[in-house]
Amino acid sequence: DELRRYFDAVIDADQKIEPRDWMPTGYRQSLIRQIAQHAHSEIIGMQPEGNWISRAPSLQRKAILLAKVQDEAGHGLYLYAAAETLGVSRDTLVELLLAGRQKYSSIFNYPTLTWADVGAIGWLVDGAAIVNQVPLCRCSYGPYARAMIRICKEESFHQRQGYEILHTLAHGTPEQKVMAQDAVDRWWYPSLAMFGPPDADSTHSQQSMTWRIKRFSNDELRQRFVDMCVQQASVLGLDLPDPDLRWNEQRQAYDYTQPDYDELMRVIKGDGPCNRQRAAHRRAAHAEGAWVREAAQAYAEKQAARMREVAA
Amino acid sequence: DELRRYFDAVIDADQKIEPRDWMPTGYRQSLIRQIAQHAHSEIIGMQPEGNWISRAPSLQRKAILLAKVQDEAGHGLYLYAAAETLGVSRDTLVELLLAGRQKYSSIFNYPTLTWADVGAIGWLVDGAAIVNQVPLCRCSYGPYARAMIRICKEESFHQRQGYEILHTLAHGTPEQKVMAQDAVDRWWYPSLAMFGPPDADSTHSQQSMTWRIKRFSNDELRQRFVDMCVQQASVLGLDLPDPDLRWNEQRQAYDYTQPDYDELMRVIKGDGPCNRQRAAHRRAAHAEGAWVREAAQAYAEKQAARMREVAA
Amino acid sequence: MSTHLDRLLALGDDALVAAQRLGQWCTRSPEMEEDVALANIALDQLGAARLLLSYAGELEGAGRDEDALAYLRSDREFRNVLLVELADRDFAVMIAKLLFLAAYQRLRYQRLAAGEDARLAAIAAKAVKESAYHLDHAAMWTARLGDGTDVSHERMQAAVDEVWPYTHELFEDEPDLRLPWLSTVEDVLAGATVRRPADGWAPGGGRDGRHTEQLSYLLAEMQVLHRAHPGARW
Amino acid sequence: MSTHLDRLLALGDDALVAAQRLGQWCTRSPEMEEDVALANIALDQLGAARLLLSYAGELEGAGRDEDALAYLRSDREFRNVLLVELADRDFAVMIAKLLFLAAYQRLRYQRLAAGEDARLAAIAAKAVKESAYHLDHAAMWTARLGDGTDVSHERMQAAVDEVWPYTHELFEDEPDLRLPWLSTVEDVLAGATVRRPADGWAPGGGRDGRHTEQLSYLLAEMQVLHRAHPGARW
Repeated sequence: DELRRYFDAVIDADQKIEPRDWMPTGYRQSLIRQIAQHAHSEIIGMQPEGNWISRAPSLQRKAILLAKVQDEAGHGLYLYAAAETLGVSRDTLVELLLAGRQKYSSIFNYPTLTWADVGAIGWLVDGAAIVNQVPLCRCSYGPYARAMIRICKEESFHQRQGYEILHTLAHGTPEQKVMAQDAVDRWWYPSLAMFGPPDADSTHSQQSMTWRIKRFSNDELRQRFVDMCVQQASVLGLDLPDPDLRWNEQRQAYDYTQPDYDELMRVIKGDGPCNRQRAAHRRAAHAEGAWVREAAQAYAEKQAARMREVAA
Repeated sequence: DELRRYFDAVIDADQKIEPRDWMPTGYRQSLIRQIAQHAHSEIIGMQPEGNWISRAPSLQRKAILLAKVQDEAGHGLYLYAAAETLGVSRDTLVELLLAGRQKYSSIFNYPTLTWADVGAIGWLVDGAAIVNQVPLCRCSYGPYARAMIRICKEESFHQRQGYEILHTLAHGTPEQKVMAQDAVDRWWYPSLAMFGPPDADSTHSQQSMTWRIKRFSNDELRQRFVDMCVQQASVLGLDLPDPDLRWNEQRQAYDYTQPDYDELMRVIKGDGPCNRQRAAHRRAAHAEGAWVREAAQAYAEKQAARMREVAA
Repeated sequence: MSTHLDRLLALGDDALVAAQRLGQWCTRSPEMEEDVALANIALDQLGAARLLLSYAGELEGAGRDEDALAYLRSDREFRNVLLVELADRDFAVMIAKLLFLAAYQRLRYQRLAAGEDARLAAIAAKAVKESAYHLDHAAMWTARLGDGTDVSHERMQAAVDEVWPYTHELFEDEPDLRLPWLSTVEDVLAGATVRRPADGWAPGGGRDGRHTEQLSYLLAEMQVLHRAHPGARW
Repeated sequence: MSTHLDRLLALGDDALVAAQRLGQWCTRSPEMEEDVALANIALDQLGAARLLLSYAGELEGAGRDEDALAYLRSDREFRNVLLVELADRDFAVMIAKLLFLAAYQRLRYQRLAAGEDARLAAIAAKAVKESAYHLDHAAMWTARLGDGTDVSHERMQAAVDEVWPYTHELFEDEPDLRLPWLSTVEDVLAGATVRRPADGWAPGGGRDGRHTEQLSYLLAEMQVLHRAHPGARW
């Protein structure tokens, strides 16, 4: 009918769908799922880096890291707000996260073992996020696209900070260089896995492409990321832990070893090193804060009642 | 009457009163108060040193310190057992401690700020305790006297360990020497105050002397402690923080500056640096352990019931 | 009498230790907005600490920069008041500490912003605005908790009772600030239906490096990485 | 394949980290007798750690003694299993960890006591007796908690469920020990009316220095003083 024709026309014209516009149920559900997962990833993603705030090795790095983790909380808030425009409340989404019924990016189920991991997360994980997210700035759903523009700007700032951390370490003492290389060794394949399963196995991709939520396939984005990293790694003076990484003249791209997708599946299913820890941390913070949220609610109600009394 | 005559005769003959013997109510109450306070001091006294178990600077020192704190728990247990022979249960005494209705030695209301404090506690605090306690080995109440013999033996071992810590620090790096001197500066006067108020102000002393619970006055014991420490300090190469400390040829003893008894009274009344902390720690451990003690109790009852069933 | 250098270190250490405690709430606070707000306050404190410690290091003239002062002193050399180092047992304790600290810092920075030392005055002029925001934030939560549910009221009261004794030390150097401080704080507490505790026990010693047993643990964690790599750049 | 040196470090680090966690119960346990008992077990673990690390240092031949190995390695260099570094969230978790560790150590030390390396055999011969006592103690508490009150049963079950996945790593090197270990542990759990969890998730990495995020905090505290005074004697 007409609503659907309008929707299709907007998508075809590469224009934006806005909250009040009609949209197919599948489109709405797909977006909710994706935006919620993205929001959850920002919130859970605060933990691995938050782990180093108290121990950051200089006051400047401490300030930068604290600001970064704060930005992630902010990104979470934008994204929940974007999801709310689709008619689902933030509380509902948070409950789904706490109940383990919605996912977040599996990369955050790996531990941050050293300070260099903060650098590696910035460089590789934020780097991969940006490659994933830049196309989302042109996503067909307006509120999501606009949130992504703001987020991508901050993410690229974060990525540069991570790169700088690694650069300083890689050009520092021998122990610092070892620390940096060790972090890259541990984060490289999980970062490649951030782009999801190979295109052949990707379930949601085709429909998302049609709807212009997604614009490139998992493998296209992964290749783009690899090509970007190879060059940067050589400036850093660090090795990417892939002996088969080499320039392919024909493809005009780097050949590389695929990440272990079986491991990715295990981690997604809950058996990564930190899945239980991340969920327990989030649940504990939520549970321990319950009395505070209840107090704020009770206070707001009392205040409203007082206002009404004054007005009456 | 006859019982009292027998009691007086035993005291006069410097023999031991045993649990089944008749004793005046005042004697019993006085002993319960003193033994309980002593037991509480062992238990609370575990905290300031326990504060350094996790951070002891060598594995050997860690083992020695852990064993020492463990000994203190053991001393607490003997002493509660000695008090129980007077007809008061350990649970009752522990409740009185937790409720703040019985005291423990005020020395434990000072914080252990550095590793050297562990040495200073061993040397000065255990040293003062020994001077106080050696005469108690001849106390008129048998179970207390026997507990003290065992305790004094271990205490003198602890004192030597503390002395060794300070000796090592005082002959170590300049920072270590500063740390040792700083600890002695902070613990000297509180240690002097451990002997209680000056004889003129001491409330319980005279009766305790008559009953041969106590054998020397506060000031006599304090003097003995000062004389002992002056010599040891010089071997350590550390200064006692008293500019007026000097040999008095006439008294054949050292003149010294009295501790600040007003401060002592404030600390006894509850306003020392750590009174609230020590009590809160003890109460928290007790409260957090409640479910465990209840489980042990329930299990014991089930086991007993099973035994009866088998027997029936 | 404390010297100008002592005063800078005292202010800087207050801010640094407060930042360290506040930073630990990030990912742990009761709602996401509060994660953001507390991180903001922590960043303000950290920013002030850096300016103050850098200045202190220059005044001292022994070549110590902000990091040398933050990472290479022991607790016996830290000059912060005990208030800021107390463990944040719960959200109410953290809010009580922030309320008392911010009300004090606002007055203190106000005075310094009008003082003779131009560099310090500039630092203080920035910090006084931040303190006003911190105070607002703490006052808002004091009201919400104090005048919220029965549970939150009890916890807020317990927190204020617990922290109150440590506020006396704030005024060791400038006792005349206590009156205006009391006026602010008593208003907030009254509005929050929280009883203002009686004065009594007044622990101190922080300005002379005699701290609670908690500070050395806080510093052990804060300094561990920096100290493990002597002389490294980060 | 792990070398003899790796094995000594692994055993020594297991014992050292276990001792560090156990030592933290001193003054905090549910009853005074337990303060004494846990300190005893901590002392046994610490004693074994010292012998094993001293031997490891000599074998390595790089001049590192027990303290150099304990205090000057980072968490990436520690070789303990993850089980021992897990935080003791409550008394039941501590007991579950001790039960699983002691049952393993007893078997491991039994085998080593009959092994070819005479020095290690002597260390193991002493340790095997201690492990038997630790196992008894843990088994006794598992029964008391598991078959005590409803609350304690729930907590003991939750603890066993939480810790169980980490037991797989104990048998990485000598998988044939798992069968006798299971036999011991299953008996204790059954006697305590505690359900034996299903096998599944099997986290590892400790023997290669890939630990949980908790170990570096534990080491920061343990090493802080030693590291602050390089080269000092204590």
